[in-house]
Amino acid sequence: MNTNKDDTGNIIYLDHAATTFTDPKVLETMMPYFTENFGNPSSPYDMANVSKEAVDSARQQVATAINADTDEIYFTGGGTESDNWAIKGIAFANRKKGNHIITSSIEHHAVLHTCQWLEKQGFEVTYLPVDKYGQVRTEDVKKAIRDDTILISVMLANNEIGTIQPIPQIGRIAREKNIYFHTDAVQGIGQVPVDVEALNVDLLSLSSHKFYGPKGVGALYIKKGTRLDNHSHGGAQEKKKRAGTENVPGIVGMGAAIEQATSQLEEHAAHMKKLRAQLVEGLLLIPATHLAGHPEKRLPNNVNVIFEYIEGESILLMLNSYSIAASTGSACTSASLEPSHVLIACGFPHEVAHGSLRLTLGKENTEEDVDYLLQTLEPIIRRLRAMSPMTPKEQRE
Amino acid sequence: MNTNKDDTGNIIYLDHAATTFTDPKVLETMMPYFTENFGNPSSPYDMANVSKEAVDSARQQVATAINADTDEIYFTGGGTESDNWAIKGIAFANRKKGNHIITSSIEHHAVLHTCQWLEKQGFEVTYLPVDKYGQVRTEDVKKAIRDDTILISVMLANNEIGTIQPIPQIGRIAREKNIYFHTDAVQGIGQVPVDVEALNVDLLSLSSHKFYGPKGVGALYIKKGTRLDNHSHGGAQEKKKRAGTENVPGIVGMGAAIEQATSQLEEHAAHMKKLRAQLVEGLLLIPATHLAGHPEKRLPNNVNVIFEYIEGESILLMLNSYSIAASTGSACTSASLEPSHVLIACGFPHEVAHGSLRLTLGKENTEEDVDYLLQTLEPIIRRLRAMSPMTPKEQRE
Amino acid sequence: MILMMYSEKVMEHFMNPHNVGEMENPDGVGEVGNPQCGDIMRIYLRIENDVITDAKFMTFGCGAAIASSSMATDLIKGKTLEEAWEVTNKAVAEALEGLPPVKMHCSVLAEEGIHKAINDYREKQGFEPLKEKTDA
Ligand SMILES: Cc1ncc(COP(=O)(O)O)c(C=O)c1O
Ligand SMILES: Cc1ncc(COP(=O)(O)O)c(C=O)c1O
Ligand code: FES
Ligand code: FES
Repeated sequence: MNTNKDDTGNIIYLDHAATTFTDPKVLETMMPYFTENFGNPSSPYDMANVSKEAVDSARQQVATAINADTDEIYFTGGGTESDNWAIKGIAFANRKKGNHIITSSIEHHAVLHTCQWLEKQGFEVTYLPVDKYGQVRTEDVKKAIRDDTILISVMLANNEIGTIQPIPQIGRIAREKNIYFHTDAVQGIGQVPVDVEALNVDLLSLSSHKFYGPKGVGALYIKKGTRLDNHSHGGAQEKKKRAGTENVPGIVGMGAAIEQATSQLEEHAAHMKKLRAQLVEGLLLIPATHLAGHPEKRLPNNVNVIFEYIEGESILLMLNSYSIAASTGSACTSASLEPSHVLIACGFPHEVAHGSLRLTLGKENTEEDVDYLLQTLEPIIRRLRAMSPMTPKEQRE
Repeated sequence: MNTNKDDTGNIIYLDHAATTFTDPKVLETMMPYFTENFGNPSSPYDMANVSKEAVDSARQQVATAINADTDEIYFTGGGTESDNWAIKGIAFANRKKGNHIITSSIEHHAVLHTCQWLEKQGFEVTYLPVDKYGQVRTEDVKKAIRDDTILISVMLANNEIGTIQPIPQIGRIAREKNIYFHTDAVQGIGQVPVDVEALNVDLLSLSSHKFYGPKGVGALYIKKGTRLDNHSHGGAQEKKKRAGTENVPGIVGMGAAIEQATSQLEEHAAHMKKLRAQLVEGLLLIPATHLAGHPEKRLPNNVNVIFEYIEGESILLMLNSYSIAASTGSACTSASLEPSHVLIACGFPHEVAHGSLRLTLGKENTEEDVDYLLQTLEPIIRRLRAMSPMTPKEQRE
Repeated sequence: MILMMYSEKVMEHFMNPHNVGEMENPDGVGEVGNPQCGDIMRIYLRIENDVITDAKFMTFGCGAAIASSSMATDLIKGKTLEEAWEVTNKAVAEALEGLPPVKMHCSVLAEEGIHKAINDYREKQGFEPLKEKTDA
């Protein structure tokens, strides 16, 4: 492997949508719960009460961050589990009412593959199309609703292209029709305001490691009165709704992280938007380059560009050799056969979708990082295009 | 809150079956993966390879510990998830073959409640009885098998009474009949040898926080060729079998912990058995006291005694005020209506089961701890019995 | 988790309960609860001129049950039978500075035990037993 680091030996990390580092301050709050206050929150002695109180206070922090009641927050093992629980939980508990689910074609696989599994169990699923910016149209939602629709699940913001969906509007439709509404807010939290009341949602998924919290912990907001089955059955933890000994340090870290992320939201978003503007401006100077996703209604930290004629893995490989970490929707990276289902749903042809590059900014990034990326990337694109039989002559210099 | 600590202010922790502290050496191995090597193992750049390699090497550690192949180990969010996955995974994937499951009546709730949920989905479940020591009889297993039996799930060692089940024998029966066999080894690992070959199992559940690893991470051993559905659908992690961004620090910690636990197994078990003998001897000097579980075939660190005429919560409450942490099978602690299903299955009458006290030893416990417990407990039992209308006159001093 | 929910007062009465023990030749005895559920409470009363001059208890149960027995017997001592009848489980719980919701039934036992003991006395005296109010 090539580890031709930049002068300082630092890595320029531009893949915050994949995961973030655990903030050192967050990590500090977790430390006492590994070796000292390690009691099982369910245990009936003082020592364990420290753990229980820590979990409760993290629950309060999460609730406050999304304007929910404390007892509407349930901790899970991550965003994937939250999505699986929300969707299967509603499906199995409301099967008598109906077996139709509506979702979008650009959801995260945690939603899509869950829906596909439910199809094997006899449920019917409508996958809504999106416009070229990756937005679901509310009319499409309305049209898809049937008498037996029990759940609508549409993500708050897309993980690849950053497009923000009209969640409050879809929520209003769902509420009128008395259909449960779930949103995957894994990418949204910490980037845009997330208020369960304003969003009109019944269920909302979160994942700690996307906002400088630890990996392996997430949460599901469940509006009071929502009927859903458990995903993991067992002990009486989480008011008997989510079994398993609580990951106390992880939960404490998630609480601290979400408090920090939401209290710094405006300042953070402003920082991200500034860097994003710099980034997009520089990238679009490169010819035959397109911005994927919505021009304005997108996450402040997300940039997704498509370079025609070339393939994403080779871009990443070269960036890596200059110590830049980024992501692509190309199938070649993931060993799957298909390029990003999101870019395809937005209408990009397969060969174009292969040339995508996702750059997702984080709080530690600077203007210098963006400059370094732009300086490094431009010649990479040129080199790869010079090699590609797809590149038109005049673009090959 | 009463915190009438002992002279040193230390807590005597005798509840290791509930959870253990994370060993400081284990915690040390985890630390670099929070803030530095924080990359998402699925990401295609050098920085993330460090995470990927760390996960792979932890997988190797778990595989070695239980004599499995590395690619038969899948990381999960804990023992509960492993149990849920094993059971529902087999059930849904093999429904065409049959819909009958056999388990025991003394399983952990992660197994029992999962089976009960499957009953609601149309599966049929046989809950095998146990003898007075809490052992499943292999003849009962044989008798319960039907043509449509697709899974047998019997735990390796019980979490309340420590009784060890005849897993290799049950495994042989299952294999002869071509039925998948799962064992919940959450309590066994680190206490007794666990070898998937010798045990004849197809699936085996583990939970890291029971052997001085971190909470919120576990593993499922899945024998090659086993057909099971996913529990959490989504990304392509864990060879597409268990979706969700890997809890890298947790997984690293679990690997380090299992390596330590299994390499120190003999020495640890000897230490536990010595303390256990001291404990049992002292406890049985108290009149009208019974040892629950098997006299020999039990976990080296488990003691479960029943004190007639009194109730467990009040024992724990008094122990707590002397800084001793322990557990009970009384319904009064858990706010459930029923005392321990395990003690009831062993044939203890309800009112007797209420008087149970579980003491589970750990590596940091000493002979002095046991002495302190015995000295403290004896007068507590006397005081509570003096108050109880159930105590026969002659036992009231 | 239950421990944290116990008030100082509950712990005080649990660790050092008042009025523990059997009473020789009580004027009224009431036993309530069910050992299967893990609780039995027996209340003894000494009664002179319709006034409770002494009360004792024997309890098999959790911390809340023992503390409730202790507090309830404290509360009724010196009261007339009529006054003692009005000592509700809520009064016992309040005197204990609150009980966790899941433990309220333990204080109900105390109320019922007192009622049973009073009725035991009434019946021995040839009076009709008083009726339980059904709002506990
Ligand atoms: C036998 C057994 N199985 C499963 C579990 C569940 O493990 P966890 O709480 O880590 O999910 C436990 C522990 O609580 C256990 O003792
Ligand atoms: C939109 C979205 N949903 C769900 C997930 C799954 O979260 P996790 O990997 O933490 O389980 C992710 C991240 O991978 C995501 O971006
Ligand atoms: S060109 Fe090699 S995997 Fe796509
Ligand atoms: S006596 Fe069982 S809860 Fe109080």
